[in-house]
Amino acid sequence: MPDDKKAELIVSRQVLSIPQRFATGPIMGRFLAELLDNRRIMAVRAPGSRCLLPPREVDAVTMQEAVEWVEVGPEGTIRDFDVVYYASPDPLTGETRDVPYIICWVDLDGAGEGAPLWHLLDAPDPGKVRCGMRVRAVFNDERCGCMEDIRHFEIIEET
Amino acid sequence: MTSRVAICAVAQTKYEADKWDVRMQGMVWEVVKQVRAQTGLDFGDDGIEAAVTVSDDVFDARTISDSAVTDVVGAHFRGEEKVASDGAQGVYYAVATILSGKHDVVLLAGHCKESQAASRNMVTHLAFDPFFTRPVGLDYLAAAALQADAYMRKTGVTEDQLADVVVRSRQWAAKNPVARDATPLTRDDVLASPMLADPIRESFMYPITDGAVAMILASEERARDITDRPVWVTGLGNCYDSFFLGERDLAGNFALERAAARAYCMAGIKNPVTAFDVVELCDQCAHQMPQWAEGLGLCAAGGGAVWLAEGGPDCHSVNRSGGMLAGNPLMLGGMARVAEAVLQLRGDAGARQAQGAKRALAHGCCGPAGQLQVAVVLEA
Amino acid sequence: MNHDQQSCFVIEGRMALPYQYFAGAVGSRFIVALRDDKKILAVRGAKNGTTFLPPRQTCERTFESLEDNWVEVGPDGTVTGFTVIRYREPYQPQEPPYVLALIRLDGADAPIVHLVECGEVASMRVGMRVRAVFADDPVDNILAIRHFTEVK
Amino acid sequence: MKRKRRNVAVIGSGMSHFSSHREEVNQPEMIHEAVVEALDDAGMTLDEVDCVLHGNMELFEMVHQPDMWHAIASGVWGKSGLRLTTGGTTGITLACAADNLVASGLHDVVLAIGFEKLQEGHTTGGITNMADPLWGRSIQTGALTGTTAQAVIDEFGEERAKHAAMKMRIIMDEHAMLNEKAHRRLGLDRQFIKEMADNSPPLVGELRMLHMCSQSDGACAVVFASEEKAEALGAAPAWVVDHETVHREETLMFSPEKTTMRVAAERMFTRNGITDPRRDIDVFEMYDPSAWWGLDWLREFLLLEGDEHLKMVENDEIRIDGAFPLNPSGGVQASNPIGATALVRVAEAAMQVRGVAGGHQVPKPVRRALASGFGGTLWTVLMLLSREKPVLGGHCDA
Repeated sequence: MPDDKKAELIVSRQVLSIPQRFATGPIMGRFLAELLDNRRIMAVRAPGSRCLLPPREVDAVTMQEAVEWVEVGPEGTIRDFDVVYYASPDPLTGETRDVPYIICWVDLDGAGEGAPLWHLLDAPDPGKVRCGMRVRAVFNDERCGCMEDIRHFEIIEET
Repeated sequence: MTSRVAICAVAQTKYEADKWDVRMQGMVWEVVKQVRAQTGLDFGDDGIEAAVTVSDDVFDARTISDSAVTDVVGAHFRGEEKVASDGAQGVYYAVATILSGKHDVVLLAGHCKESQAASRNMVTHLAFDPFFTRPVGLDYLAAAALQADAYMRKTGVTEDQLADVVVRSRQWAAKNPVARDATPLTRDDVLASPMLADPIRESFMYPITDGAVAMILASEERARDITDRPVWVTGLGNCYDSFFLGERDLAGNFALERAAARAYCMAGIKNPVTAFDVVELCDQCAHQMPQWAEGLGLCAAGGGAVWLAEGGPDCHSVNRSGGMLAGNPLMLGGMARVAEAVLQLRGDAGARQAQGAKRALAHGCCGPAGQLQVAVVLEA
Repeated sequence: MNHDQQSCFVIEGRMALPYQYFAGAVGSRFIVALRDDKKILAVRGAKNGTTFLPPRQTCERTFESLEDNWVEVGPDGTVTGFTVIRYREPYQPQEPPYVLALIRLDGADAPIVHLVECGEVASMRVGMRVRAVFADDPVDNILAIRHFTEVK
Repeated sequence: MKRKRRNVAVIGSGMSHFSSHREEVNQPEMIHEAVVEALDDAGMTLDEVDCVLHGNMELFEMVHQPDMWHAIASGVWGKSGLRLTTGGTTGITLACAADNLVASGLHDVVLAIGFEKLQEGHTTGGITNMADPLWGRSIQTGALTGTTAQAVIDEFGEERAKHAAMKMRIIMDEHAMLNEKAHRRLGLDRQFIKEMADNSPPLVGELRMLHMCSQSDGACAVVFASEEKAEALGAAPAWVVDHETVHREETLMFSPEKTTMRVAAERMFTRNGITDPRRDIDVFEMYDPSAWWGLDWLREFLLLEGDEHLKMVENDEIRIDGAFPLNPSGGVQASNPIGATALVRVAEAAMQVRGVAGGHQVPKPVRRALASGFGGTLWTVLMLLSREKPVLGGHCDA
């Protein structure tokens, strides 16, 4: 066998994709329906426990079912945030987002401190974002019953 | 084994074609709640100390799919280790964590939602290597078809016999409240079902299924406090065969014979033909009922056709649950077998109860055409 | 589950990510020979003379190194088993129905899985002698053999 | 451990060549490199192995149940085996499982194999897939976050924090330069700490490219054996004293009082009579995915308060020749084949105990070594190894 052929190393490049049907179950289902129908952010909690947001079936700390619904937000306080400079593909769409963008953890009013909501923050100057800033959820006009029905959070300008 | 491990509680969801109204977390929580209720155990050093979970990232479309269920298996600030293989392997590992002395009480919880992916075949296709076996379109169904072809040619098992295996599965499934598919079928119905991959017809193949299983396992010392009807795991064995289908004896039982031999050696079983009151084997496909029966030593190697003809499945009380053919998700095939064996040994099997069952054999398998085989011996 | 199904729904989505697989030096040598020279190469172990196809670096049982002892096998072989694929999936190499067979190439110890083009699938039988038909366009995997066809 | 039934020892380990590019091998071939080296190191043949454990993350390479394909070179044919995966902790979960399986009496010799061929997939995309598809997957950015950096900066001031993180990074690189197996050996120069901290491209917040772990292809294999088997082989093994797994709930958002790192360390130290970890442990192989996390977690794992951990870095205490050597291998910042990474920590800790770490052997005597794994939603697994054989039943709670 000629040597030049030995050198070729074969690679197979492909996008692997499997269509999925993700069930919401009753709890996430109600959370998403409230975003869709009422622009309301709803958390759940087990009796006497912290809020869970996004809502989940069970409070991992108490191992009790989260059965009480609590309306929270749409305003809240930035607990933490990240300014992202690294572009990566969204594995649900394969699309890559423009950078920089900001992701934030928001303690929504009424949710207490155990359940910051994880979302995007729209701020004109990432350098001026600080923990503790007040923010508000901005809903899309066209909604589909998904987390992205909240387009992002925006900073409430101090007056 | 110098010491023994007991299964103290089991719970299964109803197996269904499409649990569209529940997340995987919800399925797991349903069975975790049940085993907690059965035992009265809470999580913590005096109760359930740690969890072993069973799931698969590709089926769940999720990296580290156990992170999705850490909450519902009580593993917040506790241990949780995921076996990404057939659920019988989860039993194997949970037993090891107790025999080692590391834990006394362990929760084992498995889930699989086959309906979530567009097709199960798209998932199992990805088990094949990218250059030699994926391009020709192999998946576990095609692999099972090549195995069935080899097995039927070698042993003379007929299509009618396989149809009867399916008919029998449905008859038993009608007595199992959690079975996915208990619609009665006649031999003609089965033989009228469309051919998927010769010689496998649609009704020869286990149906797409969603479900979850949970168990609580405990050391001998603790088991007595938890339940007055412990079921002891007295033998365990597993074994891998080669990957490339052409390099295996597809009609044989290289891995299963070794897995069973290990389990029987541990349990002190000399003659498997007479050793078991109940047998649950993982018949993902109808031909595997006689094939695995050979591998488990219920009949002679190559004797599957005769075994079927002589009523072997009834003589050995095989798959009174309806078996895998009645519908369990792939990842939980062996775990559901163990669960059913436990119900039988506890006398909780209702209309399908094998009277006075004292010793059971449960079998699990995994990979293309059963590349990995697991055998578990359980005793009342 | 005992709950209000009215709140439940299903969201259509997908799991999609890019991948790039490497055949490795041994696999690449096999694929390049198949693609460019229409030769089927296997590796032969020194310990017991087993000829491995697909070729590989090592024997899974003895761990002996195999990569240096290349031998040509085929292009003819014998069908040792087969199935007719009649269900449809997007990753399949051709429209069903088609024959997927175990084919032991002359000179190799164990069969590989590949496609057989035999006109009517009903004419398939074990023991059939078949010959590799190579792809016209360059293909960088086992489908550089497009399929096998009966040797009359 | 309550009453471990049998003693278990690490008697050998092996690693494949680590690199961002392994085009010349396929997945099983890369694994085989590690397995062969581990068996050689243990002085045994494949025939003596009873059971082979396998772990990685399926979505990184998108191979379903890869233990099946990998059987062509992992050595599992005809043997018992088990596949376990727990995210980044997978490698050390395999080590815990190997310990359990040998201690249980089910097997005498267990070979644990962790691997990842990250070049074959999209690592950040693969990690992002761990978030729930209904709420987190469109927001998460793999394992990249700058919040720890910001917290350290807020606590200790920008100048000191940035200097300490980059100093940590440089010490790891100095160690990697001593370890021929390490993937990234950059030769970073201490005199340019400030320039590097300011000029490395930012990924997320103050987490910069240089702070972050590498993306590696590689496999690691470790041989665990029963006491009888280990002693028959003669060489001094590294005994597994104890291990502790602390996972936590699905979300990353809830901040409990203590980290899993601190909780795992407290439990491990209490059970094993370790009152001053810096004195009682001779070397620590930490799963440090970034210099910021490594810096912050040093305080957690060693149960320190205040700025003690910063001082350890500033004073070079964590250097290989310092009072508390951290990651003499170069750590995860140097090499990170994710499914193997936490097993590499165990392998490296065991090599230090066995005195076979070669160019990166800690110069002082190593009696006890600690290894950590990180994964999931900030999960921790710890394993403690010792030169002295543990007394069975001698590590009871109470």
